[in-house]
Amino acid sequence: MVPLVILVALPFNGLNGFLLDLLYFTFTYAAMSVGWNIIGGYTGYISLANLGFFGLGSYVAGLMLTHLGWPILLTSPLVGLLCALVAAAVGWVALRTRGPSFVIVTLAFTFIVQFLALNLKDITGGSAGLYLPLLSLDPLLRGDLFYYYMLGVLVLSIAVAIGIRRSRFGLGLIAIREDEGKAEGSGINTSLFKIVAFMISAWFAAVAGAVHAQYLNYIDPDLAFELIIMLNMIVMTLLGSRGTVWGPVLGAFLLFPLQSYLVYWLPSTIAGEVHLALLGVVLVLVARFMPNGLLVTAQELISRRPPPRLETVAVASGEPAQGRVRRNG
Amino acid sequence: MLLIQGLVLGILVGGMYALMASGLTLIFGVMRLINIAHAAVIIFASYLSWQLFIGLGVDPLLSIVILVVVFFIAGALLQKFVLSALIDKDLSLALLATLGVANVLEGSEGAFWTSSFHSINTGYAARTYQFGEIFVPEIRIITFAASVILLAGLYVLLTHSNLGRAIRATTQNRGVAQLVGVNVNRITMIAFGIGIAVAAAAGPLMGMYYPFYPNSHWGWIGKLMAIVVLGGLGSFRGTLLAALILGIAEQVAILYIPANWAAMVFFVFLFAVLIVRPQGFFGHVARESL
Amino acid sequence: MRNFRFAKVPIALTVLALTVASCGLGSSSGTPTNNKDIIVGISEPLTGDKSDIGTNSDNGYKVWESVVNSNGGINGRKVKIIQYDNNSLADTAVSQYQKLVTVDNADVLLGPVSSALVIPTEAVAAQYNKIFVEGTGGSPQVFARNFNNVFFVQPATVEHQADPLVSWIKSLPADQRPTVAGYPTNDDPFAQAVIDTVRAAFEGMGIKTGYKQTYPPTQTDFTAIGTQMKAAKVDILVQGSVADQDAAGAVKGYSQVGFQPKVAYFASGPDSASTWLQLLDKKAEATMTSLDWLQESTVPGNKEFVDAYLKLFPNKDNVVPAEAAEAYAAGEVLAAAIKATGGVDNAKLITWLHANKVQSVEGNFGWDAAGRPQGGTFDMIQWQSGKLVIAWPADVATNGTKPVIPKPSW
Amino acid sequence: MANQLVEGVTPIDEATSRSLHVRGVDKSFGGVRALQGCTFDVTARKITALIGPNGSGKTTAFNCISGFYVPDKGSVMLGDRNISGWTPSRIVHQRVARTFQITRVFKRMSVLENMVVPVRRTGLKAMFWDGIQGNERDRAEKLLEFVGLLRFIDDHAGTLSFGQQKLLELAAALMAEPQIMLLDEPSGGLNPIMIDRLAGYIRELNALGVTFLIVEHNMGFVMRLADDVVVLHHGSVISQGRPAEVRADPAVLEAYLGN
Repeated sequence: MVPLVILVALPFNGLNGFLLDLLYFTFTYAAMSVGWNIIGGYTGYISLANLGFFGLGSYVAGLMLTHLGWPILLTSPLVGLLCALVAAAVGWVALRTRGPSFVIVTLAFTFIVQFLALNLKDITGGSAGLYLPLLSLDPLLRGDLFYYYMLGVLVLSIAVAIGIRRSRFGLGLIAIREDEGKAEGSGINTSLFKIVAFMISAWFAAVAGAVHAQYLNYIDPDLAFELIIMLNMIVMTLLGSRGTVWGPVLGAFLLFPLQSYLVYWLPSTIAGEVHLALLGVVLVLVARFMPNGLLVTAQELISRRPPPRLETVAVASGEPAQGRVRRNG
Repeated sequence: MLLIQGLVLGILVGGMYALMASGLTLIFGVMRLINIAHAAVIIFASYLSWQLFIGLGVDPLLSIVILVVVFFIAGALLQKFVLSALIDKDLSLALLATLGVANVLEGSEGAFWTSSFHSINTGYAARTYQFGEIFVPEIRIITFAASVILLAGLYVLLTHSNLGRAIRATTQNRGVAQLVGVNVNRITMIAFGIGIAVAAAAGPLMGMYYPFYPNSHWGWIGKLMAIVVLGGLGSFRGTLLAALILGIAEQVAILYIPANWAAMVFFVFLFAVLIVRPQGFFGHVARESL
Repeated sequence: MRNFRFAKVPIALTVLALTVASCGLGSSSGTPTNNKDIIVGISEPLTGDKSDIGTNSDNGYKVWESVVNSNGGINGRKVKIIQYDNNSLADTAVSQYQKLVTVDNADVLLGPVSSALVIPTEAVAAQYNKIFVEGTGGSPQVFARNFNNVFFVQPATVEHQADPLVSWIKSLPADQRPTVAGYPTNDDPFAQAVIDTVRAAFEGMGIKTGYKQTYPPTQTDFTAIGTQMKAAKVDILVQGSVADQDAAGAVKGYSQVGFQPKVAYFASGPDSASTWLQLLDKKAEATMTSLDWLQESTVPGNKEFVDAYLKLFPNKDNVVPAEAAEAYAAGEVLAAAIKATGGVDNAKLITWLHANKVQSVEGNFGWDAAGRPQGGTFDMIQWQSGKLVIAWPADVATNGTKPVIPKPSW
Repeated sequence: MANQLVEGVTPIDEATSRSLHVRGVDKSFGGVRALQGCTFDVTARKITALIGPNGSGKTTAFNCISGFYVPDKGSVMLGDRNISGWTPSRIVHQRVARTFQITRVFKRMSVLENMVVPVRRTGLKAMFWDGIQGNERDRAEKLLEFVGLLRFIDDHAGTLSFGQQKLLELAAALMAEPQIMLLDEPSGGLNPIMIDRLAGYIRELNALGVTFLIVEHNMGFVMRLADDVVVLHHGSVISQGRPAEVRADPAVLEAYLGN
């Protein structure tokens, strides 16, 4: 709870617009990473579609605003829901079969949504993009608004992640990650579980996208589907610790500020490219040398316990833990 | 007439698609890994070939030889020191690693060569042959021929050499291959190297054909994935056929629907295949691992 | 809930670290302003897919800064540019303008290149009521939201770029006039705008539209498009290209399939002097486009600018990119306003610019309420025997040359 | 007194128990025909053994019953319900549990978690509330005690010995309160003492009304345990009956010696 209190309090001791921004982005990424983690971490299916849902969310929300005049900050949960339904359809295609087709379909899905955004000119404005009416607010107030909104979404995402982690649903997802055939054979409706996980994951991406659209007052096919967004979600989750509740949050809070300062530290003519390459390097290194991520690795170091499991089981007394250490060697 | 023109161009471009995709198939075959960095490798090779041409005046077709060797080694090393460890642990980690590699390549291309278009313009092969109404650019014939030759070489390697047999055995069944005394890990490393080398070979050809820029690989990987899925993941013959089909489909489509919709052809096929027949049109019945 | 307990620590630490660090940076990085300097905030795409034009434009701003300061600044106050690279990413650009205003306390803002980056960032400036002068974002959407703080420094908005082409075709005797036009257009707001106006005008003059398609920005293979236009008997090509690459790619594709129009106009491409020739060599002959600015132009201040540019950024064929001129002009306009209002009160600057014309290297013109330039025109240029010449309107044409028609085969 | 035998397993009452009927099932992979017109019965509350030489299609039949394969032809009846083509999970929900030939446990999950995964539960609250509810931990503990693994309850399943993992798989399967248990090579890789224990458990469970179908190589084990024996050869049933009868059947001898 400590961090939450700090974050709620922060804007009051005079954060300037830029820092509000920075934190707003950090929250956005954290929430999306937590969402990605549900399909990518708990269930172990690498989804490249969350970027697609981010963009889809932007457009759906943007169109609702421009055509129906529904304010995005109110509709975003609904937008998330719509995108979750799309996710169900995509999941049905991609998740019926086990294995590699999922990653392909999810990537293709992202391309397709972007493609449609670009080519359905009459609806989306094509490459010219969609420009939204501004929220007429004092800049700082506006900053606060987005700050707290996204903070709320982040808190929600974490709550959901904890809930799932504790629930039988989460148990099933982890079972799927560990051994899908066995899980199915143990009476878990794997297709259904996977699709639901995918939908939840998509919901957060879409909401983030929707809010982002209002934040920029503008959507176009390039910035709604910036591949670096997807890369960030994944790297943050992996770095923090895949499959844990707090890993993605940690990852986001470390990586995002770091990235945005990188631009101000490095000689600007290369910063951008280096930025991308560095993310790639981090991804490779983490995957290769610290696949468990910071959080779990730290926990192992501190407690010499194996990776965290279902909280409800964590009531384990110290004794067997000792025994386990011996057995592990 | 228009249709025939489209067919001709389609076949010519399809040959190159086949070369670009075959490496991806090979890698998937032996490692069950989707190499997301595959197109990025191709583009990277294009850049190097461009650099060699501009800097040292090395003919792009000649540079293929150099690149193949270099990339084979690089690929093998990557597999040995990064991927192999992950394959056993958790395939999805390997997948993410390739995603990382893709971005490293994209980023460094941007840093070295800026992110503007590049294209390899050899002085020669600017001519265009005309057969009645049909126009056939010389450059395309050259790239097509080169692709076919390289593919033929790869095919012979896979079918008529011990290495090839070992690779095919590993592709069909790792366990059994191991039992019959194939050094699976070494074969995997080599096969991955070959896959990357093939991508490298495609690079210069792609660069003579199309302009390229650092993040153009995203567009390509989408196309390539559509091809390998249509061809039935891991099936070499299937990939060749699928590449031709999609190449023609694309070129013909451009003639009849707006150019900006033609790119959709690939994804339509992709989804159609996955819905109708998840194992691909030419893939053997995938037996679910229990 | 072991996870949770464990996680608290790192999270709390991160948050604290983050806030401390950023607050630290927040205050410190606000560059030391002895408040005599005029702080000008700019975010440019120096990396990413807009890096080329971004760098050109950025150099233009640098030239302006040095020229102004070497002339003793504006009203005796030196100009100090704070500039960041936004990696061609809109949200980075947005947060950088936020930073420029809230952390670096920039007095005034100059815009980034490309409409795609101007559209999201102009809104930030508008929220803070900061003046926002930009030289390269001219697509209709830039002005669609009627921000009064935006000023686009080119002789006309893009949709009027090809007006000289239209007037030239009008001037031709009926028998020489092309009859069927082809409009392949890059999927880009700027290119679309140019093409739409031309097409409207041509159809008005009874020139049939034989081909009209948008191609994706990633389009690299133009043979199919060429084949179609050939089949449609197109004899005047008006291509909505966005850069020398897609324009040159198109020319190659067309020549490969033997598509040979009488007139070949490109929204962009032939203007990029040396590269265009490198890419196309003989094929470049008689290709045309329009320019808002030409290196040789004789408008007041242009020579000073060109010399200063080549001094700061010498290059082997002494080329000054148009984006640099556009940026420089934006600087000139801003300076004029500051000089006139005697300060950096943004409200005053904005009202003054709405009321006055300003002479810059881009020409002498003013702005309407939404920031559209008023009262300037483009020139049409053409490659003639390996040289780039102003071919139309006749009164400004380089020593009386006329546009070449029909275009020799490529 | 029966339920004293195995705590955590509620005796299955006569009326509800159903038999399995495999009816003319064909299954082939590519060209290979693994099953042809395979037909046999698994009588309720009995222990049926499925034997046959290697590659005679035992495991294929097993997978057709448990839903991992969809039969090309023929049907699998549970009582009077045709379950062929159902997903494995759906079949498990019909209280038909299985184990795997190569023992499979969720190695990176705790023994307790392994136990609760197969629990039959439906409804949103059940899904999205605590992973372990009501008496589940209690039942799990009883069953773990039954197979003598209680002291490992919080360990990673991966840290158990091979034999222990087999027992865990059995105990976990029991959490689904199965009426019918399909065991694939239960004695495989176990030492004689373990095998005896296993036989004991199976008898006790059978005494509670649990029906068994056991694929087995170990003849001694089978003949000791089974009420009924089904012999597969080249994917078809060549003999079915009491152990004694089957042992005497020349066709069976021929099949085994033939190979």
